[in-house]
Amino acid sequence: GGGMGQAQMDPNAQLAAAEQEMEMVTDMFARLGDLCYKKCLIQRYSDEELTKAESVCTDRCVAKYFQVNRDVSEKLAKLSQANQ
Amino acid sequence: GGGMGQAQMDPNAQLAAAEQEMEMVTDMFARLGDLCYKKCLIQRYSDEELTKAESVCTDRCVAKYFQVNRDVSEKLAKLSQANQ
Amino acid sequence: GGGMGQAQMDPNAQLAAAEQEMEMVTDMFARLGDLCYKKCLIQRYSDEELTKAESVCTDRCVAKYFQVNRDVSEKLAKLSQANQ
Amino acid sequence: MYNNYGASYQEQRLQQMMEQKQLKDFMRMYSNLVSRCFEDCVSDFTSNTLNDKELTCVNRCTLKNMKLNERIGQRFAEENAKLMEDQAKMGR
Amino acid sequence: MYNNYGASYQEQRLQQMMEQKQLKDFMRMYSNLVSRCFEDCVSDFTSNTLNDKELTCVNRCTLKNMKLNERIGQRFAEENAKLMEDQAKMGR
Amino acid sequence: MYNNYGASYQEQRLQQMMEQKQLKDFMRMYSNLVSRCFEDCVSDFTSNTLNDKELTCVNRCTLKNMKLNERIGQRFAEENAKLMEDQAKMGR
Repeated sequence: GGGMGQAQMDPNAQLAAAEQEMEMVTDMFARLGDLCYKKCLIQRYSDEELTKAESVCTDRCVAKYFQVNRDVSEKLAKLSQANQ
Repeated sequence: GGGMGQAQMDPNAQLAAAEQEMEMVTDMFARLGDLCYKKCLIQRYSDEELTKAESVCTDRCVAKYFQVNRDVSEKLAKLSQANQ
Repeated sequence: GGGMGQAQMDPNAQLAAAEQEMEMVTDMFARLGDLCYKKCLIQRYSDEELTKAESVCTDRCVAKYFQVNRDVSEKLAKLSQANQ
Repeated sequence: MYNNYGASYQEQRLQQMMEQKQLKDFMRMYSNLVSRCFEDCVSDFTSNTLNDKELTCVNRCTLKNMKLNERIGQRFAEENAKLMEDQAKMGR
Repeated sequence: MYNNYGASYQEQRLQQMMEQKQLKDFMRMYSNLVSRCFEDCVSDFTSNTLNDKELTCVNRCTLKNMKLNERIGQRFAEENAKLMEDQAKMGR
Repeated sequence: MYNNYGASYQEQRLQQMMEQKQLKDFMRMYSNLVSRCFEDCVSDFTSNTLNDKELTCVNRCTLKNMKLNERIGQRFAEENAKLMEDQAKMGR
């Protein structure tokens, strides 16, 4: 096979890394679902529709989760640099 | 190798499907355990025996969980048909 | 390949067992993290430091978790012997 | 990201992996939905069949949570795309 | 469901898979039990050894939850068998 | 425990497995941290950016929980070592 792409990385390791990355994204997504459900689904099931307030809350919930994600990740990066 | 069973399906795919199905059943079972524990184990540990009330509650808890499972599954099937 | 170590055990089964054991340890560790967080992190984030009380609580939390682990494991061993 | 054209075995495996992942994700979503609707809607254990109130609740719970998941999915995809873009700019 | 007689490699793999699954399931049940009994029984952190009340509680918790699991297991198997039967009738 | 010297393939696989495990563990710890700090710190959904109070909280939450994890990790390693020793004595 080829020889291009991802420099010298072993193809099996590439697959494992891709798998790991997908796993991470799905895990984040599942956690986000639980969190925004807890934070935003106030009027549980008086109805089958998301209320306007619940919809807006959900959008902000996702946006804020990504910000927390970025903040935590930057903080950890700084900590690991400080430890070297 | 044979040629019977499961028509043309690739044996590895068959194994993966069987694995997936077992995974699904175990996952359901684990969740059910947590749910019925929360719903039915009222008098925590005054004793090492399940009370009569707790036993009856557990039986109904399992029965009702399967009903919810069936309802959700039928609803999703209808939704996916409506989307095609 | 060798012939020493672990008597007759198939090397693949050995790997699978090692994997299982590591999985178990990590799972315990993750659960312990959640439990001690719930039990000991009282004053959430008035500060970035663990208080003295939180630190002591954490140490005891880990010690007691291992004791529960041992007790449950002995109990299960007895139960399984009684069932034979 | 994985553009080893010609390395068709790898591509096939990746393809297979993604299909299995999709199935697994669907199953996770599904089990989650069942657990959530059971937890939120069922609390009467004086009978072993769902009563009318519970049936209505489960029905609404399923639909409402599917809409919630869909909305979260859309926002998640948008935010994730932004993130990827930012990381690409920074040369990650 | 997987009746490829003669395809012994597949059968062996399936067998192996089921054994690993059983071990994994046991370990999950076990870790769950430890966490549950810790959570329900331990709340005194003024000492680093379990006191008598906690020991009694952990003991009862283990036994009672094993009985609960067993009961759920029985009902689960019955309901699952019913479900399989229904699906077989419908030709799924 | 796995002293098949010469069986280098097995050793290599074990090595690989442990590296993947470490990565997975790190990712689990990381996702946990994000979820915990989100859950504990974010409760205002009148805006779609973190306010100052939330930013401070997330910052402290990250640091404090990293310290908590580290402390738990140390105690866990000690207790685990004791356990292994006891099991070795008993000839398990």
